Amino acid sequence: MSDDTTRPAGATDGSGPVLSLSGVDSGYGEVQVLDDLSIRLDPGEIVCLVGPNGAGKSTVLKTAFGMLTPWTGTVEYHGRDIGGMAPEEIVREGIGYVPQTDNVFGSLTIDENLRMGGVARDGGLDEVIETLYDRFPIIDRKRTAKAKTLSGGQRQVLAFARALVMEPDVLLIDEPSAGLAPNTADDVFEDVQEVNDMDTAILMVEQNVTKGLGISDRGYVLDQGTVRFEGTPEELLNDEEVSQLYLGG
Amino acid sequence: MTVLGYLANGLVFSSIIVLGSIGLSLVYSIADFANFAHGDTMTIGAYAALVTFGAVGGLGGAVLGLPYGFFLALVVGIAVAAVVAVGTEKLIYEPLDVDSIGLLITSIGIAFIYRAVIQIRFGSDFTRFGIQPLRPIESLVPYGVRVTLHDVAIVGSAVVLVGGLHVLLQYTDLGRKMRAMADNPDLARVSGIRTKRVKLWTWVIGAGLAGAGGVFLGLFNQLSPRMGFNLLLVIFAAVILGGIGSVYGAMAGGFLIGMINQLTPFFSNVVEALPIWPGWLAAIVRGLISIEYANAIAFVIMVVVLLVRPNGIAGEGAT
Amino acid sequence: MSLLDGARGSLTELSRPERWVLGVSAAFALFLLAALLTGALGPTYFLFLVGLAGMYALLSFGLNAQWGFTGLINFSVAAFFGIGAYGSALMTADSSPIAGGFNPLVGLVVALVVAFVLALLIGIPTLRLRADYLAIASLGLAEVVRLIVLNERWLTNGSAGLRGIPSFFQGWPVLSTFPEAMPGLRLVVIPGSPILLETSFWQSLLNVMLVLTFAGVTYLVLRRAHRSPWGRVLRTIRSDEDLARALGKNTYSFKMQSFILGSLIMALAGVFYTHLNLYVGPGDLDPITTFYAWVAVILGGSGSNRGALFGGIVIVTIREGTRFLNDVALPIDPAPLRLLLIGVVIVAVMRYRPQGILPPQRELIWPSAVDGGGTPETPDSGVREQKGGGSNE
Amino acid sequence: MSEGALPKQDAVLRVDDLQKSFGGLAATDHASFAVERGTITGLIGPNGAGKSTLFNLISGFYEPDGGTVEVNETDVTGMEPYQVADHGLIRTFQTPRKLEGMTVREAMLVGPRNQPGESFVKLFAAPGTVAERESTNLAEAERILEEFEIDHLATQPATDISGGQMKLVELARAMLAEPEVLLLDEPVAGVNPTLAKKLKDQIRRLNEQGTTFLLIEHDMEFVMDLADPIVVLDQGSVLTEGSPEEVRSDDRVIDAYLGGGT
Amino acid sequence: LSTTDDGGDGSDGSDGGDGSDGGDGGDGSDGSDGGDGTDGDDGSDGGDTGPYQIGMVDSLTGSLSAFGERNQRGVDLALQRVNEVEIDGRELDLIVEDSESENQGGIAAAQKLVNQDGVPFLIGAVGSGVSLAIYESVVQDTDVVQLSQNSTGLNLTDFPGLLRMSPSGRSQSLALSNIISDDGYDEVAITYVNNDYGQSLTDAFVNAWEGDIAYNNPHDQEQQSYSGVISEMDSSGADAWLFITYQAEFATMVNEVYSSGYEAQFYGADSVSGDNVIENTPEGSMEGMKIVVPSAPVEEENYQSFADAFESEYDQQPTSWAAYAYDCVINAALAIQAADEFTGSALRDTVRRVSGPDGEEVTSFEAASQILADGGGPDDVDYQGVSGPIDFDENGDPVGFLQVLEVQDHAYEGIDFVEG
Ligand SMILES: Nc1ncnc2c1ncn2[C@@H]1O[C@H](COP(=O)(O)OP(=O)(O)OP(=O)(O)O)[C@@H](O)[C@H]1O
Ligand SMILES: Nc1ncnc2c1ncn2[C@@H]1O[C@H](COP(=O)(O)OP(=O)(O)OP(=O)(O)O)[C@@H](O)[C@H]1O
Ligand SMILES: [Mg+2]
Ligand SMILES: [Mg+2]
Repeated sequence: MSDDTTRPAGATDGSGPVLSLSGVDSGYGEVQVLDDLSIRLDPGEIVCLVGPNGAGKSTVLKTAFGMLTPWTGTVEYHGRDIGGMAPEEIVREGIGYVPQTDNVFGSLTIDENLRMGGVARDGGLDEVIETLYDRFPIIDRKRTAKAKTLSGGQRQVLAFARALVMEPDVLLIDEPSAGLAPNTADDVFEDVQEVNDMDTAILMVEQNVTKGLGISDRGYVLDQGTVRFEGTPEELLNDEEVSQLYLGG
Repeated sequence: MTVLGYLANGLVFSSIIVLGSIGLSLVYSIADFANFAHGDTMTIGAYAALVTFGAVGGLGGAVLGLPYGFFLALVVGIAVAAVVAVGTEKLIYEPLDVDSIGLLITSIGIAFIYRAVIQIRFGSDFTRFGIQPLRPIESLVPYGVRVTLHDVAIVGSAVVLVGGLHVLLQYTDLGRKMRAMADNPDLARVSGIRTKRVKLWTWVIGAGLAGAGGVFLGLFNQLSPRMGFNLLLVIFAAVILGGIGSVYGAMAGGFLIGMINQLTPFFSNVVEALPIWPGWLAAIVRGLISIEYANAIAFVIMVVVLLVRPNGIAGEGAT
Repeated sequence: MSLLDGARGSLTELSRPERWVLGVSAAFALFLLAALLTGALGPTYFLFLVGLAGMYALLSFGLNAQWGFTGLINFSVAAFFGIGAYGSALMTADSSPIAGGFNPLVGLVVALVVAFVLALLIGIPTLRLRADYLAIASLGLAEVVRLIVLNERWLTNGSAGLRGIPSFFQGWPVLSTFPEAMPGLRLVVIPGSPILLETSFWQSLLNVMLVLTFAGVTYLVLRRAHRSPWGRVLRTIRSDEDLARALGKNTYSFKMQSFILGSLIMALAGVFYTHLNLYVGPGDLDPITTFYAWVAVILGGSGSNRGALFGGIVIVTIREGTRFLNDVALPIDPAPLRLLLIGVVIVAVMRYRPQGILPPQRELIWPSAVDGGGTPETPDSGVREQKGGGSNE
Repeated sequence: MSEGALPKQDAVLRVDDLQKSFGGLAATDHASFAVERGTITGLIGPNGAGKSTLFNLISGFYEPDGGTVEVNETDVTGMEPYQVADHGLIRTFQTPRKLEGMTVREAMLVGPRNQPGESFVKLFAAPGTVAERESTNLAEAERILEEFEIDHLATQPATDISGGQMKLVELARAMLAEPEVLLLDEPVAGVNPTLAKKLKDQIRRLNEQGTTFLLIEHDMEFVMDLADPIVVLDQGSVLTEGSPEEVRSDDRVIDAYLGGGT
Repeated sequence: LSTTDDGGDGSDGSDGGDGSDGGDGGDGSDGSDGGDGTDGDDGSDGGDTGPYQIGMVDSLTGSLSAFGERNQRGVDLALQRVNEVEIDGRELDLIVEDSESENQGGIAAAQKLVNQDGVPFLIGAVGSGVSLAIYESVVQDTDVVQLSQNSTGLNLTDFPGLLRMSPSGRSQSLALSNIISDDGYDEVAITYVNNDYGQSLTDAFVNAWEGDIAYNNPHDQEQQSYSGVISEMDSSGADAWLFITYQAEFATMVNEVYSSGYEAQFYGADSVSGDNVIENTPEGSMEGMKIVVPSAPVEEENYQSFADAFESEYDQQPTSWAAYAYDCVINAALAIQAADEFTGSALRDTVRRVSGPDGEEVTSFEAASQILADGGGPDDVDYQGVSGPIDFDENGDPVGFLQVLEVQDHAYEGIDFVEG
């Protein structure tokens, strides 16, 4: 998988990025989606990926999370190559992932969903879950309800909470605010920030560009599988071309 | 025979069906296909126990009319069935890139292979464990209940196994992981569940229970290379009746089907006694509710139950 | 012959696996031809096998119209097959306890009508419900039909079965006496091993013509239906019934149509079987037929008509071809060996051709409508565009 | 509750005292409102307010516990979804539906209603008509795909597209059905803002051509721009309805839904 | 590529009958009594030195595979016997095809044997239904000789062209009816396996039986439990229970009767007997049961030597199914040796005569073969089989001996003989 892993394993000195993709080609079956793509996530950052539908944003997250194996290029976590590692192992490394669709276990209760989020934890599961209930009252009210009875927005919150049970180091989130009521979306963004404040680096895909970029430290604009622009939120939002083409401005 | 007697017979038969149907249902929900080799997995368990029992013999004492050696054989039967199933999963199913119906067809091929191998090794004739059959328990005969200590052992062991499974599913993480996997395998991996491992455990449990069912079937009746296959249709009926993929449903379905199967003579007595009008209808009904239609009756009842309880008797097991 | 039909068009339009399948089929056909010419394969036996393949092809056409098109899980293929066989036999056989002696065409019509009624009866309560209802109800139906045929002697002769069945063409001008009228032929292709064509050969030839007619007509009907808007609704139901309902399709009615169509085709296979084998018994309703029909459809490729046709051929090749295993001396008991081999072949096909031998074409739009808009896509990803992001500049 | 906020002469859809509960939870709780012909009516409310449930009740997927639904003056309560669709009402789903084994444009072609080719008999009796309609439908489908900027996906498998693209296909297909009333459940959730803008124009154009819309959407910019009036749902019943401005400044709405931010 | 018309019917007009060649319009059975002339077409393989190939359709898999297995042992033994001696210096080769115990499989198997391998002699099949199916769809209009090894179904009698080695079940049913009433019972409960075999024997029994029938119901093969059936038999009140079924099913029933504590006098038709039943049922569970089986007089020398050879080979007592199959092969071999040529019509002529009542009674293939080799004709031998004297009557049924077995000390003891 990796052609040149020069960095020593376990280099966690905090200077380098926590997660980086460099020169990655990836896709589904024989269909290539990502084309020589490079992005990085530094410690403590929130990075937002934006771009048109089908640009490959979700594919970036899937490749970083081992759901897809990079065809070429490397995926590094704290300097170690994790390209091609299975997702269930990557979770144990400290990366969490919230998928865009199908992100809850419909036939399990809310409580069980959260427990499933913590299968790889060593202990302290109950405490974490309680704090999550405190933080998200919208699901606290329905602890024993089957997740398939939740409304679209409730599901989104549950999925987010599920990924937090592991207290990950890096969180990959695919469109957290999609389908959320404005006030709930605000809550989620606040939560993202809060999680980030506890030293979790976050790589997020978001179509709600104003809010998404609003809480981010940096952003990438993806189109057709490659990075078209990179910069601070201000830079991106103020760039005429970017705004016109991608941000609906 | 009294109603009680029929019920007792039904209970014994149900125990075996239940063991078969649980495994089928588990595999269905986790590995996501209807395993047509499940019946033949039962056969494997039975023959493994036969070989073991032949080798170790009685081993001294006995409980419930069964020598200790039989229990050892039972354990070996369970283990061999589990090992064969796990081996098949690793060798055949796991490398396959097909949908669930493709897996189903593959399992038909696997069933043929299992059966052929057993027939090559043991011949096609029937045989029994070398255990002396028992007379019915005297004290129960006055109530019209004619069961032997062996029957008690079958029901008892089945209860223990099913109870154990219940504990496993409800009070361990494995059970929850299995349900999560059944629900959404991709998300299960994303959550950190080692799905391959869970799947292997599922095979171990499902095939192990099937193996136990096979051993009991051999004790209850006899062993032949087609024994498990012949039971497959009934087991399928039980699983569907219980609500596909629901383990507790499969238990209930297996119980019900086993009962219905054994209660047909009783039904026909009841129908005889019913005042049905008009006469031709009575003739038809009586003609149809008779022993040669026993299997058909079981199926018809099953369909009726489904029409009344659309999700199977266990409620909303299926999704 | 039929293969060429499925894969007609220029070779270059075929995907790699399709070419592979075509190649293997051609090689197989050549092999058969060589075997026929050298006398290694008896022509009468060959025709019997072709007839059998045709029969299985019909069965898998029928199941494909239900499962492959609409996703209806029917486990009573054997019952509909049996209804066809018995329906026709009861009308035409001397030994029929109820009617008998009618022209086989009457048998054909009666068989189809009975199958129609039965399909309706089982469809009405189950097709409104979730998909597995049909599965279980049909499992039960198969057993009920089998037991009735076995036990109701006044109706079906019970376990003795029905015999004295005429050939399908009895009472037809010319064809009814064709086999006897044909001279015995002696063809010498390779000196020393002449090929004899006698009455039984001509009879088999007639049978083959019959099944080719049945299968040919069925194929043409299904092919048109499959790529029509009608077929598209069925495929929508198969994948997401709620969506079809939301778009205003009466899914119950569509499912019923597909179920009945499939059942009629299965009954047609039964009618042919009756006049091929001239004997039917309750054993012919054994669930094993259902098994093999399913295997044929899946091995052929669910949802694909040419796959179903191919599946029929594959089943016969597997089942009857393994008989030649006997010719190889082996140290172990040969009895279950064939069973073993059938198992291995099934597993191997699923391993190496997981989507079936000839999966459906990727896109099925009414042919003339797409004439302008590019040719239908072929099933393999090799021909798809390389870049997912596409070209939206 | 807010009966009579608007004149009710030409309601193409009327929901009256509709109720539906799941277990103990009243997902729809005596909800009443009407959609005037020719409007784009917005339906907003917090997550779990019962908006999608309401769609399911209207379109015949759920059987209401009480109350009635009228489409075009016909009582459609308790009808099958396809019958409701026959009365001119089509809905989309919040989570896009995937069609396996079809290409995107095939999946689109399921949309048009009453295609002659959907009759088995006509396939053989009148193949010409079938072919003709099929060609028109195909052309129309490709045109809409182009407008939605996903024409390059036309021959892709309908399952192998991105989440946002699926939403677009869902919307495009519903448009092909050419309904009188179109119920859209969060059409632009997950759709890129630039494209969402174009969709807005599409919807507006269709509306000008006579289609009435009932639109669930959480994207306030989108819905406030497009819809008038807006119905606000909370805990299964109508909290208020009115013009975007009225709704936006309603304290209860801000409290329950909009939050301080916007 | 040359095409020649073989002149069709003209060439074999000599025998005056139709239906001899190619089965024109045929009722093939006619051929059996007429001495068909030679058939020019097939003469070509007369001079071969390779083995004579004949075919057999057997139940190698499927529900009757246990019978197929028993057949197979007899077949192997018989082939050994034949090939020790050889037929005019040529070996006998038997191609065995599997019927899967089903009509469809049986027909396909026979199709292959007849139309592919071109065998003129076909042994088959086990189940009566399958035998008939094969006859009707493959054999009927051809010259091929079909000899069923195991079918006892009554309606095979209606097909004179279809020979069988096992006697019709009618004689068994009559004998059973007599035995039961001689034992002093006037009421009987019957259960039979729900197929052609069980049904037709039961029908014959019911016709012959003068007393009451308290219970008469079929049961399906290969069920896991028959407790419903036996409990109904018990509550019918009859003390004599008649079982017309197969070993596996019967053994299940016996065990269930035993462990339910029911008591009754058992009777059974041939297929319920066997070492495997004895082995797999408890001591005393069938004490006093009477079974009627077709058999050669067991004390006779040929049976003894057969039984010895069988025991040394397979370490168990032969079953009647092994004996039938054994006799089928021997009979076929003799028919081949006696015939002028290796064609169906020639064999059809000799097959009955080599074991028919005319001629010298011999009890082994070797002895019979010797007579033929010494210039004897088919009528000079009367092969006495190990399953009976093998004299086919005009319906193709053998005139069999029946032996009455009684279970004593959990073993079968012959107590009587009945002429079929
Ligand atoms: N399972 C799949 N198989 C094949 N191609 C796929 C698959 N999923 C997505 N694609 C293709 O890959 C490309 C990128 O998809 P991806 O899901 O990464 O887009 P995205 O940027 O997340 O878009 P969106 O904002 O719509 O979610 C798309 O063109 C899509 O057609
Ligand atoms: N099938 C069901 N069974 C049980 N409860 C349900 C079911 N469907 C919906 N609910 C409940 O009904 C309430 C309303 O759900 P609905 O999906 O209508 O909300 P919504 O307004 O569409 O929310 P969102 O904006 O998040 O999609 C929720 O609390 C949900 O949990
Ligand atoms: Mg995405
Ligand atoms: Mg919703």
